[in-house]
Amino acid sequence: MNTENLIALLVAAPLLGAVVLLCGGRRLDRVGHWIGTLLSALSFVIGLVLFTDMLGKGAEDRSLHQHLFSWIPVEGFQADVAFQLDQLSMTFVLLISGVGTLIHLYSIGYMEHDERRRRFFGYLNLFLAAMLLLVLADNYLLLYVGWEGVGLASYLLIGFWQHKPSAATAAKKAFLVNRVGDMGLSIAIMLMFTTFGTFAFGPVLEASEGTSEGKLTAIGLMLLLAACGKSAQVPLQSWLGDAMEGPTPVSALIHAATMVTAGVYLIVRSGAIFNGAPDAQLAVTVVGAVTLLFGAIVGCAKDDIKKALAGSTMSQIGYMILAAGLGPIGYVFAIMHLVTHGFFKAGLFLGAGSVMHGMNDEVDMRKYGGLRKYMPVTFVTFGLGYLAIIGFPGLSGFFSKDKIIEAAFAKGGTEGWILGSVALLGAAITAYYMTRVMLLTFFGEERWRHRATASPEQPSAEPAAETRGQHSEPHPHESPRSMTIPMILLAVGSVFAGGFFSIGDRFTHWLEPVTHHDHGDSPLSAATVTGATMVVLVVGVTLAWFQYGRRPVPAVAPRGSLLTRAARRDLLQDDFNHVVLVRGGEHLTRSLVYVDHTLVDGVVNGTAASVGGLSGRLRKLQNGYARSYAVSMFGGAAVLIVATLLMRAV
Amino acid sequence: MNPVNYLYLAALLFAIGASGVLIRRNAIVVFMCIELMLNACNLAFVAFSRLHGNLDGQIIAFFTMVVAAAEVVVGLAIIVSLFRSRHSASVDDASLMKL
Amino acid sequence: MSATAVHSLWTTAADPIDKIDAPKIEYGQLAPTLIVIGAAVLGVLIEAFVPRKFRYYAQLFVSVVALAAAFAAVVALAAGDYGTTKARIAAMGAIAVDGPALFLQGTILLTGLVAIFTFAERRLDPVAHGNRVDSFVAQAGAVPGSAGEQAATKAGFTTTEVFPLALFAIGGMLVFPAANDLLTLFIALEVFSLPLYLLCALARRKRLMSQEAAVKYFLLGAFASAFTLFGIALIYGYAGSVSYGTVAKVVDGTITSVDPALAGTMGNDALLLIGAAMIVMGLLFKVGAVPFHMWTPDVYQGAPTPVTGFMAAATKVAAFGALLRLLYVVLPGLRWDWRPVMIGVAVVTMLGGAIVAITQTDIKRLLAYSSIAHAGFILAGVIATTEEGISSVLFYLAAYSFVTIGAFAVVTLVRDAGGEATHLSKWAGLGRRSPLVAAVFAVFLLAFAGIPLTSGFSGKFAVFKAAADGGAGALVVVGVISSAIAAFFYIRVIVLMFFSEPKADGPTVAVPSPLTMTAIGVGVAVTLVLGVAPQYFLDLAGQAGVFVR
Amino acid sequence: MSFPLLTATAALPAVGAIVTAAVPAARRTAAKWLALLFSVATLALAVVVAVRFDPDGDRYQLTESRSWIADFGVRYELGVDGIGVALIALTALLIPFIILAGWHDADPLETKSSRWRPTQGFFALILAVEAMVIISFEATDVFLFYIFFEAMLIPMYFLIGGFGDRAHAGSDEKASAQRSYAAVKFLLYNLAGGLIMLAAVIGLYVVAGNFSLQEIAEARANGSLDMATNTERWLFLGFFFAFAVKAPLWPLHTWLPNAMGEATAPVAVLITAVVDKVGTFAMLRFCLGLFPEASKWATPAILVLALISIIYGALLAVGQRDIKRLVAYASISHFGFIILGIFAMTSQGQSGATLYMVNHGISTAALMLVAGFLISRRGSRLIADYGGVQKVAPVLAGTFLIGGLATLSLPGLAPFVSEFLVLAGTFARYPAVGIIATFGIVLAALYTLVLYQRTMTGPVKPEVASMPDLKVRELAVVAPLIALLIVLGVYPKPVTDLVNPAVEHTMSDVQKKDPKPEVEAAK
Repeated sequence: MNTENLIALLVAAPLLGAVVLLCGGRRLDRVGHWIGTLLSALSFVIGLVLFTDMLGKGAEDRSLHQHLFSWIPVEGFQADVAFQLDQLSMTFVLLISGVGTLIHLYSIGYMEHDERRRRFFGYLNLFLAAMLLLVLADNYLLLYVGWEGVGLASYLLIGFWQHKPSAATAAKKAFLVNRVGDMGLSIAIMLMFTTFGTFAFGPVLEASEGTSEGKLTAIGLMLLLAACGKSAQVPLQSWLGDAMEGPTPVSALIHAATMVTAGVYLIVRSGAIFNGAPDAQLAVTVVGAVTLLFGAIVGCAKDDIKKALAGSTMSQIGYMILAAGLGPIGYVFAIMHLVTHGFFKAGLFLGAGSVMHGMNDEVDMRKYGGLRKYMPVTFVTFGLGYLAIIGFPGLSGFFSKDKIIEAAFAKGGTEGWILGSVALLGAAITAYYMTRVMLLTFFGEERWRHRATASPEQPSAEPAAETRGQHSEPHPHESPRSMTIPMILLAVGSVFAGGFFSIGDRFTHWLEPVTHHDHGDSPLSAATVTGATMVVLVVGVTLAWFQYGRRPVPAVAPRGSLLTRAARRDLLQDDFNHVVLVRGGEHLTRSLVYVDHTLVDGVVNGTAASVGGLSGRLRKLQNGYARSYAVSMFGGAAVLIVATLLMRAV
Repeated sequence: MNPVNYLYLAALLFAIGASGVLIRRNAIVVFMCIELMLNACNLAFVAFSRLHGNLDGQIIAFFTMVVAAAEVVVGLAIIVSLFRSRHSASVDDASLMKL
Repeated sequence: MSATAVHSLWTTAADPIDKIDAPKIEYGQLAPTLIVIGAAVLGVLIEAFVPRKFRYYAQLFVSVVALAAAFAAVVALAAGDYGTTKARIAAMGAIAVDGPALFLQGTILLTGLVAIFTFAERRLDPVAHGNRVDSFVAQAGAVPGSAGEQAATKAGFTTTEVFPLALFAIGGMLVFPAANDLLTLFIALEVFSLPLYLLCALARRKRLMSQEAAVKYFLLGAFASAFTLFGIALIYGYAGSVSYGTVAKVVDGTITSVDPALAGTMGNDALLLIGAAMIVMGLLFKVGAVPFHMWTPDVYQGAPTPVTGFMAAATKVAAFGALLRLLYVVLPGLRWDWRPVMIGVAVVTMLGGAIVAITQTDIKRLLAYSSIAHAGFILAGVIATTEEGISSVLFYLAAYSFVTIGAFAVVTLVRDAGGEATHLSKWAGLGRRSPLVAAVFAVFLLAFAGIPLTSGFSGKFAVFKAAADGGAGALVVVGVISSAIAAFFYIRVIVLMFFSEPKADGPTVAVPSPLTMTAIGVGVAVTLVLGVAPQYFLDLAGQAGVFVR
Repeated sequence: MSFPLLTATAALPAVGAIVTAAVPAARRTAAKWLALLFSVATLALAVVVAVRFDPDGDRYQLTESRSWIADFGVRYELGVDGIGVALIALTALLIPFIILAGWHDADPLETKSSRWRPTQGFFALILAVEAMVIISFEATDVFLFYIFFEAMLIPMYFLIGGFGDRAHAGSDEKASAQRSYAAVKFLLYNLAGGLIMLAAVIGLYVVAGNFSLQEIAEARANGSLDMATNTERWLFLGFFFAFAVKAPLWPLHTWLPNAMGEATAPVAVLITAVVDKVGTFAMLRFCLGLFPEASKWATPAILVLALISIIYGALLAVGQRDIKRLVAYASISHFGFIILGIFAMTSQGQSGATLYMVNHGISTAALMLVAGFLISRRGSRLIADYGGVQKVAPVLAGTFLIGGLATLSLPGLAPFVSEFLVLAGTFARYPAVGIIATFGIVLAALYTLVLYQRTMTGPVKPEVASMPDLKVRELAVVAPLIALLIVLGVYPKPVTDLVNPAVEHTMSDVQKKDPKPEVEAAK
């Protein structure tokens, strides 16, 4: 059989799951979660089959193509439903379906007490389908479908606990901010349509060689806008923090491992366009650099464990975007870091989830402490993930991040220096805040003792909490196997993936046919960079240890410096949005409603009223006196006569 | 004497009649004024007939008189019935219907 | 002028004449008019000789038969091509028998027939002292509310004179649009006006208002006809003749004057223009054009509703017929003088009628103002000064008269203790009480508003089309605007009937006899037929669109 | 002459209207079933029309032509092109759902006298509207079109004014007052537009001498009829004004929120999903077909107005407190898109616009009808009176969400296809306009999600605590619509194939060519 026909099944399987689970009704409640997990596993298996098949082929003819049907055929505008599976997509397929399956597994235990678990799995499957569609599409419009599809899924999942206003708001916010990004994507597609007359990857990327830089820059910037929205890059990052309102598995899968990396995919996929548009590339790198610092700083200040991790996610994706902005030097490393990050960040989130699970859904790290002996598995897996992300030598993060920093320097020129040093600084801060998380959670005194966990000003996060004894001292305990197994597997991944990829530049060769790769000439030797990384790493860790390891941690966060306070508020970005966009928007709409009523409507009503008034006045002439009628007749006659005579005169 | 003067006289009478209609309150008087206007017309007809030297005008004058008589019959009938039911022949009192 | 000429005039007139050649009258072609007038005279005799309890039936019989016969005669004449090829001037030049005349006479006769039905309606008013009564006063002479009146009512008197009166009026109306000299025009005017004055005074209820309406109508009517007469005098002075043909010739200069000797002194355009203006003014009064419209609302309101319907429909038809003939046959030479003036009148009439109607609170007054607005629309067609203009006006008149008479017939049905409940507030929620009546009235209102698929739309379209073709595009725009305004108050009534809650003391809808039902039925039928499939009647009007000269 | 299929399609609902109206007062249910029966039969006929229609055949097919009013140069000429077929299908499709959704909306309150038969009237009027809408999609004679374009107002007017929803149970007087205000406003706006159009129609006759769309178009093409530039512009404006009121286009839109707010949900759907489409359809067929030059002349101004409608409508939707008014303003925004697509004068734009008419019809129907079910349960139209509904009525909430997502044109649902086509088509010729219009999609997300959040999510309000979920009848109304939304979103090809050739014709009417992509242009 020819394997490309399998591609559609990759998407179909989870989609089927979603349909069945969402339309199935209550009778599926008992088995729903298994259906979901199995179907996602199925698509992972298919992925593996295709993968092995692909490995069997030569590097050049690995790209598969499947054309299903013509979607929107209009004069001069042809959009097809067709899939393209090359090494890049393949990487994503495996990551998405693999991690996705693990997290399905995890959720079975995690959502056990939620009566709407079936729907939850339906949403998860819907997400998988959309995400796979996104990475498998062979043209930008179909990609757009997946793009919005994952947006919808994330909307549904963030707001899964809709009865919580905060959750509903967060979901709405996420969707809206993403919509702004989507605007970018759709404009980009229109630009492609007007420039190339098509928006299928193949033709567009080929044609982009010989197209004016201006056009390419425009397209590139629009794509960047889209990427910012989806990947929570400055200035559209504000939604990611709130997205943590969603159940933790969601945060792990969507807001750490897969969806948020779609932006990176988009940029790498559109490499040819960016290669032709240096300015756009520069913009990308800048965004990446800024975000990686931004995220890191925010991550340092948060006491909410998930929010801290969210900050870190932001910053790590910043690395990827930065790398992607570097062009052929960086593409491969961007993806590589993406994959490794997928492993360890997912692992970290699951770990955090497991902690919350054991702590009555407490999220404030200041109320944790010394948990390592209560939940050993979690501790170990989380620890490994921690080491991986800070780039401990030998673990995944070490390889991937290191490469990116190198590449940043390799960009050359002052830009190279600036970017490189920013990346380094980022590494230091990463080490700092992750150590902080680690210490606050697993080491130090057990701050959760003798204290009602859910403090009134912080309402407990999840409804399940109501079933488990609230306001009583928590009894930290290890999570069930269904939860721990995925964590372990992910931990394994986060330990070895990096090494596996890097040895003999496997990953580079694997991706090269798609992304092309060249080694820029770095002003610094690889060794120097690595050394520098190590140094900053140590600095970061020790700093953290001095602050949180040695001294006891206050239960309520100290006021802190101006920066700290700003960082706690996401560097005031939200406040800005609130004041400028929300308030401003409200005023605008209110005034418009007023205008519509008084002005637009008023003009018409006014005319009507004035006619009525005129009528009322003319009516007075009809005063009932025969003589005044006679007067009007007489006058009329006079006018008639005079007018007739005048007509003759003139 | 220039026959055109008869026309001026006719016009004058017509104007007097018309202004009477506009000014006087008593329905009977108003009606008489209208009769005056009709007679002004008659005068005009006769004068013209004389000027043209054909008899049409004079014949019309007779018709006019008949019509006037008929109007008197109808008019008086109406006015009298109005007077009997209101005990007033003032056209201004008859203003139930207005606006 | 020289004294000798005058002397000779007298002498020739004084000479003994041995034989008089009798005037030549084409009785056949004048049949419609003669039948109606004859029937009217017969009606008078019936009043004189037939015992009271039979009069009503006798009168009804006579009038219906007469009108039907007259209509048959008209049809026969039309079938005999008198409307087209054999069109001629009859009765020694006094009356024209041609397309427009026949078409309008036919319309008037049918309207009159329907009107007679509403006159004869005797089921609406509550039975008084054991005998059914129509909507006319028991004894016109009796003082309202006096013992005499009660006695008359008890005795079961009814004013059956209304039938001959109506017949006389119809007779006059038949002549009016056919009149071919100014004298006939004037006589016809009076012949149909005087009976109408009387009919206005004969309402059974609200007699004071009825009498007041009569007085106003009479005085103002007489006033107007005085103007007309003086205008005629001036025209006569200008042209030396009152015959349409001759005057027309003089106007467009084919002959200077009947008496060449006088051309110098008399061929004075001032006479012509003033005279024309005054005659036109008299006609505009009859059609109720602004600023000669002010009698309309009061008279429409005060008169007995069947009479109002009759007036509103038939008078307009007759008067516009006369106006058309005057402008198209006598004064085409003056077109460039009167056209702008008439455009002005049309504009103020359309707008004035529509605007003032908005704030009316009495259904009859409302319809009065709407009739004024419609007069404006018809004038737009008159102004077209094309053959198409004539036929469009004819069509519009036919369409309009049936809608009007039907609408007023419906008004007679909605009654409360004080007789007809004409105040709009009383009509609230009528659609809930009796959907059928309300629906029928809604149809008439929509026709007035000119909504497609009703005769109102066809007529309006025809007229506006003619006006636009005749180069009066501006008039079309004004017409459209005033239609929009007018739509507002028609809609208001519909809202009132259907969407507002019925009042507790609301009026009841009397169940009429077949007579009124026929009237309303005919109205609805014509409205819809002329709205959906007007082609046949448009053809009719089109063929009838030529005046004989 | 072959069987007059188009006449039959239009006549069937008309007959249905008469029959339904004639049902005696007591037999209310019978009337309902009759109405449903007739509407379904009409749908069947419409399907036949769609099948008999050959997209690649002549421009106008299934044509009929009889003389009607020779004096006015009016003929009874019917004929459909792809656009007409699509819209007839839409109409015929929606009416059964509208009837089904309004099943109980017109059950008389006890206070009414026995002779008052609202139920029969309600359904008869709906069928009457259907008949008139269908024939105005079929008419190829301007006058014939105009007649039904106008006559349509009357039944609509009674539907709006006569059958407001039972939302505010308390102040019935006030309610009926607002209702009749809305009805009158609707009628006067559209009547005014229609009358101005009447002037233009007459003008057209004076210029062209007949009303046949094809004859006039031919005459213009072969130069035997040349309008003076100004004449053409005035006539165009006369026509466009009427259509812009109906569509409705800013600033002539204010009647729509009142009408949709006061009318029952099914009637509101009838207004925005069916009747208003006649306006946009007529722009495409008559404005472009009869006055190509003037259309091109007016394009800039119209594009600006369309843009304003898009943004303005969306912003006002955000500001609404009343669910139905919100949907109304959303529709205004969407009509902006449609008009944008029509006057972008690219084949993508116009195909998109046509597709948009269909999709918007379905999506609004879905959203509005569910909203109607919601309102009928709680008896209030105010968003503030709801909250947490998804907890008690998940299915209702779900369908509502899908309707909303369709409204914000989520990819995968039908509206996305049309909206993107419109945007791309506009962008191809007027990039700036295209970009500004794109902001509309963000705002759409805003008002939809805000509506959903305020009504469906959050803690359960006590008033909605006992709210039942969708009944079978209601589900039967919503489910097919949603299915259709998905199908047309994934596989719109059947419709596009139907529409494309027709759009090519309109493009040739205005003698416009699609702008070539730069890369090709370069070569």
